[in-house]
Amino acid sequence: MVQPRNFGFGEDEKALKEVAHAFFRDKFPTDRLHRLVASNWKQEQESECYWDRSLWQEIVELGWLTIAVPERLGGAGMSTVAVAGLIEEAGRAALPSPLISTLSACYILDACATEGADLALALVVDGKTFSFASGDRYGSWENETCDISVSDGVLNGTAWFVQEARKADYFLVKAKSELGLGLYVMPANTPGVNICADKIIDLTRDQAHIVFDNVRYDDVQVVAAPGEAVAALQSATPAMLTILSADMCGAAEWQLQTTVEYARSRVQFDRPIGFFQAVKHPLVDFMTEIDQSRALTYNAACAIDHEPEMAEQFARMAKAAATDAVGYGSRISVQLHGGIGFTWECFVHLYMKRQLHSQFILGDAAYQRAKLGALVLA
Amino acid sequence: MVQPRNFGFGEDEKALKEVAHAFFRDKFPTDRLHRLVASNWKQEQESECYWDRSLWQEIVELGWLTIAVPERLGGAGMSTVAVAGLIEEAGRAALPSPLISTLSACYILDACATEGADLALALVVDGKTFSFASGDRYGSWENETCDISVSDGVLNGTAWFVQEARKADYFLVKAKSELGLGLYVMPANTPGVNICADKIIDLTRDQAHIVFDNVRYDDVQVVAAPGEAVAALQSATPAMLTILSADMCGAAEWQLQTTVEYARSRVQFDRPIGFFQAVKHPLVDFMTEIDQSRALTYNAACAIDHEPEMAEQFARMAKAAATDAVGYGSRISVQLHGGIGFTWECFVHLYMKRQLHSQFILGDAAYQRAKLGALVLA
Amino acid sequence: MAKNSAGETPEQSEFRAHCREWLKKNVPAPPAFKMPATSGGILSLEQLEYARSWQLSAYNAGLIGCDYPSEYGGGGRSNCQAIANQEMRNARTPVLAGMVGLQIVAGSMCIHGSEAVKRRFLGSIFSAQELWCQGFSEPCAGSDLASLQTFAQRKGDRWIINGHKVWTSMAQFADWMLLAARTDKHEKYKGLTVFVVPVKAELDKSVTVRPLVKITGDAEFNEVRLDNLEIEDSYRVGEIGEGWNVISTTLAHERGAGFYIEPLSGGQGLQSKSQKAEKIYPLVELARNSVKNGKPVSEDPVLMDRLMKMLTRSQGIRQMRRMRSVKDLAGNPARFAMQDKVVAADYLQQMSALAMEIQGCGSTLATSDPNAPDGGRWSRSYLDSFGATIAGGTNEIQRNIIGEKILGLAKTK
Amino acid sequence: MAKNSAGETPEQSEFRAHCREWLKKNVPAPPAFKMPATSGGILSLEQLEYARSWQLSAYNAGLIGCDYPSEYGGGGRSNCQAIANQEMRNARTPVLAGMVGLQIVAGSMCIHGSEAVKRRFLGSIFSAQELWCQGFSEPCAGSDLASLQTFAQRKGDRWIINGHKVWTSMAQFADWMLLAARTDKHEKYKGLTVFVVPVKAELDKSVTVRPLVKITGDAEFNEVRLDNLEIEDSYRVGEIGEGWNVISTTLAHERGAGFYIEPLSGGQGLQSKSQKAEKIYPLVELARNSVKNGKPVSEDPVLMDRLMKMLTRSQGIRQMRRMRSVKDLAGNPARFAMQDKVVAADYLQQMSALAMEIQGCGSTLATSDPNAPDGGRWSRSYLDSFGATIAGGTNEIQRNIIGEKILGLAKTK
Repeated sequence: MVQPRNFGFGEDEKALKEVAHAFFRDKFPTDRLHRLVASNWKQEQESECYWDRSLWQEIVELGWLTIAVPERLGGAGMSTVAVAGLIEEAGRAALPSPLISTLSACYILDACATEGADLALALVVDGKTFSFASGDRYGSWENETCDISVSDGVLNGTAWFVQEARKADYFLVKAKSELGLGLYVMPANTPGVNICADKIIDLTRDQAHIVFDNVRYDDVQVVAAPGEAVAALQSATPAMLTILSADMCGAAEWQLQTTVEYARSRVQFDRPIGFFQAVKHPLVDFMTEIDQSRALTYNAACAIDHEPEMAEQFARMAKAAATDAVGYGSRISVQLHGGIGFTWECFVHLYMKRQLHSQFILGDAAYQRAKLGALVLA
Repeated sequence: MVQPRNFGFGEDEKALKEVAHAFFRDKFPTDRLHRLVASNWKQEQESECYWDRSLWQEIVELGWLTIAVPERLGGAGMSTVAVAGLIEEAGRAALPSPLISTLSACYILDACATEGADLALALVVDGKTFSFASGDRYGSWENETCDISVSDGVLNGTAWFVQEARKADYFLVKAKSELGLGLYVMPANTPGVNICADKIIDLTRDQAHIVFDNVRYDDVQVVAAPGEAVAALQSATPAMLTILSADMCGAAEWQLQTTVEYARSRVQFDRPIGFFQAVKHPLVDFMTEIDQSRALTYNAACAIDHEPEMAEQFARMAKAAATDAVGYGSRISVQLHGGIGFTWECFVHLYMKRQLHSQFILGDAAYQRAKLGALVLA
Repeated sequence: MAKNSAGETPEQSEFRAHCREWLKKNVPAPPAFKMPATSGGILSLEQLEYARSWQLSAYNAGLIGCDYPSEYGGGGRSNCQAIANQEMRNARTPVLAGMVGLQIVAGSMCIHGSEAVKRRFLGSIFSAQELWCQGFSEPCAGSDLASLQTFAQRKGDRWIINGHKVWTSMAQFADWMLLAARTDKHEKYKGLTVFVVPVKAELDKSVTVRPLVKITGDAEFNEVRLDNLEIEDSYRVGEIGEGWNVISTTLAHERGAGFYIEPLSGGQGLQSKSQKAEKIYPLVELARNSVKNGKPVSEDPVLMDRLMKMLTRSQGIRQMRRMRSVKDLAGNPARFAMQDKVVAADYLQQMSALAMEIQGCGSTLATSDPNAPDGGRWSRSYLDSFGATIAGGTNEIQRNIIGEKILGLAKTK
Repeated sequence: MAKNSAGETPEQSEFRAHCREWLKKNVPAPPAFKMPATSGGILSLEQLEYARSWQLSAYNAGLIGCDYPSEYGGGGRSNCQAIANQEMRNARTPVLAGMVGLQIVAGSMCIHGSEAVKRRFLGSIFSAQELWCQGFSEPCAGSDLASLQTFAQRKGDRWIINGHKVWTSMAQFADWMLLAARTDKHEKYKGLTVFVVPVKAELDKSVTVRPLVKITGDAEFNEVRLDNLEIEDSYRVGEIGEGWNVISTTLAHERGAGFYIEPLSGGQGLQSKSQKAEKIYPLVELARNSVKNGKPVSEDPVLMDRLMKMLTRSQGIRQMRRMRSVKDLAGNPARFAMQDKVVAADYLQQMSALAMEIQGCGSTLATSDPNAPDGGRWSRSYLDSFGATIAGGTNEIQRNIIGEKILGLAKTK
């Protein structure tokens, strides 16, 4: 086997995951999340962007923002398996933060291998946050679709479904020209960059569409020249899928454990409801789906590190499995909580909404399977 | 509403269904079926063709073979809803017989509206049995695919997946020529017609591929001239789908009731196993699927009688729903019987195997839905 | 009785003609303000008044309470409410303000109530002159409703009631509540009794109503606290200790499986001219109009396969409802009636989930986002669908009941 | 202990090298006659002898029973069986004749047996000199195994046993049976005791073996009747009344969740060079080679979507097995071990069902039909899959156990 049998999950990876686990458990328990994002239940808050900046500062100081930045640029340069472990813990906490969006940008920038990209990665080492701005009006995840065009050194158009847009210091913008797709680094406060917040269901994220209105850029902001972007994106796609899957697996484990705890303590008909197979068996099934998704996620991460020719296949499997698992698990986490699960005050809806969002970002399960099928049959 | 609210299920239909119900209950209980088809368990029997000819003679004498033959030709000319009711009862008994194959042929012949077709229908009135010979090597249900060709008054080629082939006195053969597809009536004992029995899993049916080796025919055997067959087949397709669905619904109700009975009587952990939700809930779900499939089947039958423009849509829905229902129901009927359900001596496998066969004949659920989608979006 | 070709008695045919005629002239135009799709969604007084005046007008025309005895304000007809419902649906009439009273209270009150109670309350339920809420569920009594703890203490000819009810829709507008309370702490099922208790008259005195926020962020439900609420014994419904019977009758009506057929809101607020089961057709439209990953959804065979599965299910539910009334085909009609809620609730949830997949990333957007495809209704309806699979008895409990009552399986408890 | 880059101890690395070396030279060619994929499928004596002589040869080379103490005939190694299994799988070694003994008997015998029993039996289990069957299930004791009625009556230093066992694979060839019997009629779980009883020596005397025909028409199982079978008390395994403990240990090993890792058959009889979980790859081939309704299945997006779902599941199971051995990631390894059987059985069933759909009408054909696509193996494997979802504890019971043992939910009973 090309991959190490233990997924390359060695002492460093273990230590990082354990520290992250304790950090989120102690500093960001779910009641704190609920107070942060759900204490006000008016519809208007759907366009709010709540996050805990002091907690974020601690995360930056722990160096977690730079773990995917190569050592030669001052980053920690850790394995993708390590990144997956960290993000799994952040997902368990349903952390509102630009961590995933910045790490995803790091993988793209690293794949660009240009001077501009290295400068951008240095910004990450300085604690700056990123988000990838690429979606079209319909939320396509095809590399080829793009509603932003570039000509004469000016960007025009709109990027849709941009994640954590109001938490990002910089955008990594995909734009098309006659020569093909290119990638551009753009400070969020550049004149002509208009961030239009979306009102979204997930309370733990923010999302926006970004209108670029005659935005000028310098050469140094070009991190992938026209025609060079697709290769970089293809190379970074497995990592983007894998870290999102890791987030979903972590959040899913929270959903499982929280619902199990309820099934152990809630008494109806003189018995803890976990007695009933209509409660017990779905929980077991959810557990088996989580475990497969996790195993596939670490397998994908390990392939990125050790078996890159299989990385896309494995990463698509991980995202497909995680998407199905959390679709099922979110449903039962609310359903098995019964009436209380249908209320705003119960925590389970926060995770259901985050998972719903994650299901669609980077493409849903059927999309991953269609891509996988093309790879397998190729 | 174009359709009568009661599906056109009036006194005649009710009387026929009740008589059929009592007939099969009294004359062909399941232990008799098991003795007939499964008393010998050697693999060789998979090519046997067991049926009860004296019971069949009684059925012919009751006139059930002719219920779909128009009155002007001496048939009973009953509604499709009546036919569905009869076949539902035959399906409940898992009756090995050429009833479905002959009734299906009647609908095709009636749609041909030619002199030859009328003569063929008169044969049915005389008690002769039919089967439609049309499948290609891959079991396609597309009207256009065909492995038999006709030229110079001679048929050559093979019809695959022909149902109840060894119980049929006549075949209704689909063949292609330069002018398009035609239909031909062929006595089973015609020289050059070679019936090659398939070894099949379903013990309650027989199936064959039929090799036509320079088979000559008279003009009167041409029931649809070249180029005329597709229209007739399209017109008869809803009825063929509907009566097969009725058979599946009847057999499904047997599966449900038999498994319910077992769940009421089998005791484990000091309780009838129906106590356990892992037994109870699947049975309830199977029941709801049967009821939807039945309702869709009668709706399709009624549409054939009263709302022909909707008949194909409704019939495809019925077959799709019935296929999914019996796939699920067969699985749980064996599973919930536990160890005994996995044995040859238990009756449930006879029905599971019949249902598996029915699932594929005339196209499975996904096939029906693809056809339905094309109709709905057209 | 002689029946026409549609299987209707002369009385029914005549009544249908009357409904059609009257509706043609009397259905009001939709109001300028937004109306909810169900009475539970009524939040403002102007919505309430619109729905209330429609119900009064329909009641006066004989379309509400048709099958109830005339001495209690009903129409005194037989098997006519279903006809009025069909015609009201076709005419897309407005929401009825008093659905809780009509659907939940009237049937069991008519079956179990005293003569005095029936004469006092039924008419005003039909006319919407008085509005109702239901006081059954409690924080610790959900699926296991009979474990409820709200206590009614006998004191001569009066009862003193203390307790805490949840999931009480319409409580903020209700004049009365049908309350299930414990009157004996030692008997679980035989220790329950049902009462009629005042809400509006006691508000902020012995009754407190507080909104309960749903998963969607809407406050369609309430919690109600009763503190030393005193009522006369004549407000009792059914015998002391016979409450479980009354509750069961009520729940059967709530699930559409009771003796009386309740009037239906006509769906004026709905986007399509249809029952819930037909909501799929907008989904076909949605598929036609949606683009996903660069191609039209109607050309995506995987999504189309699932859409056709939903279309088949939708038609299956509709035809099952039709078959339910055809005795010779239906066999045991209770089998059809009892499964309806489970099947419809699951369907609503799965259909909404499919719609979200059709929309892809657009499903991340809330109803308040102007770019949300189809106004964000499908994600909202997915979240809301847990109301259907949980409220009025979870689907899990419903499956128990069906397995036990219809299939005769051993009780799970 | 120092580990190399693959996470292996020096002992393990050396052992792996030994296995690889030995297997390179000693794996026999497949025989002229057909061999079954599992030992349960052995029906003829020539099949049995082939499988038996392979097991003896592998045992002599140290590849069987590696982790058992050497004083009982084991290899006395530590964590080496898994390595031998990997190497045997890669080398596509033949089926092992004594799988029942290896998988079901050896582990619990080693844990619960007396010194005499271990010395007498374990070595001949490893070498296949004696073959075993398992006598637990009875007609009325399936899921509820502890309700078994086979009775062992104490008579001085001997026991007289009467009863009826079912699902006994290999009984027709077995020398011995591991028998669970009741020794106390008043205590359900505490009234059980486990024994070793002779089969071959008592055949047609106090033991009768009759084939039990499966749903597929094959007779891979037997029923065994015991009529006044007498054995000495020294054949007892574990204490009197402690049988449930022994049974639980045995079942854990049967489900692959026991203390000892059992040797694996190498899959010489399988069509692909792979474990069960990888059987999917032939399905991809099947899809490539199948035509359905006039078009290649590989161009049917609906079937391809489901095939990719299965491929993902197959890989998921495989990776879960890998993760199970990575302690720092796995958390509680029992969580992985216990779910393996349920997940693999469901997968096998769903995969076979999908293969049938890919074949369409071809799935109606039996294995004996020369035109059956892929030799009819998928329909057969679908029918056979109920063995996996039912035998050794139904999936329903397995889910109970997992929910209770791993998630800590209340016992369903």
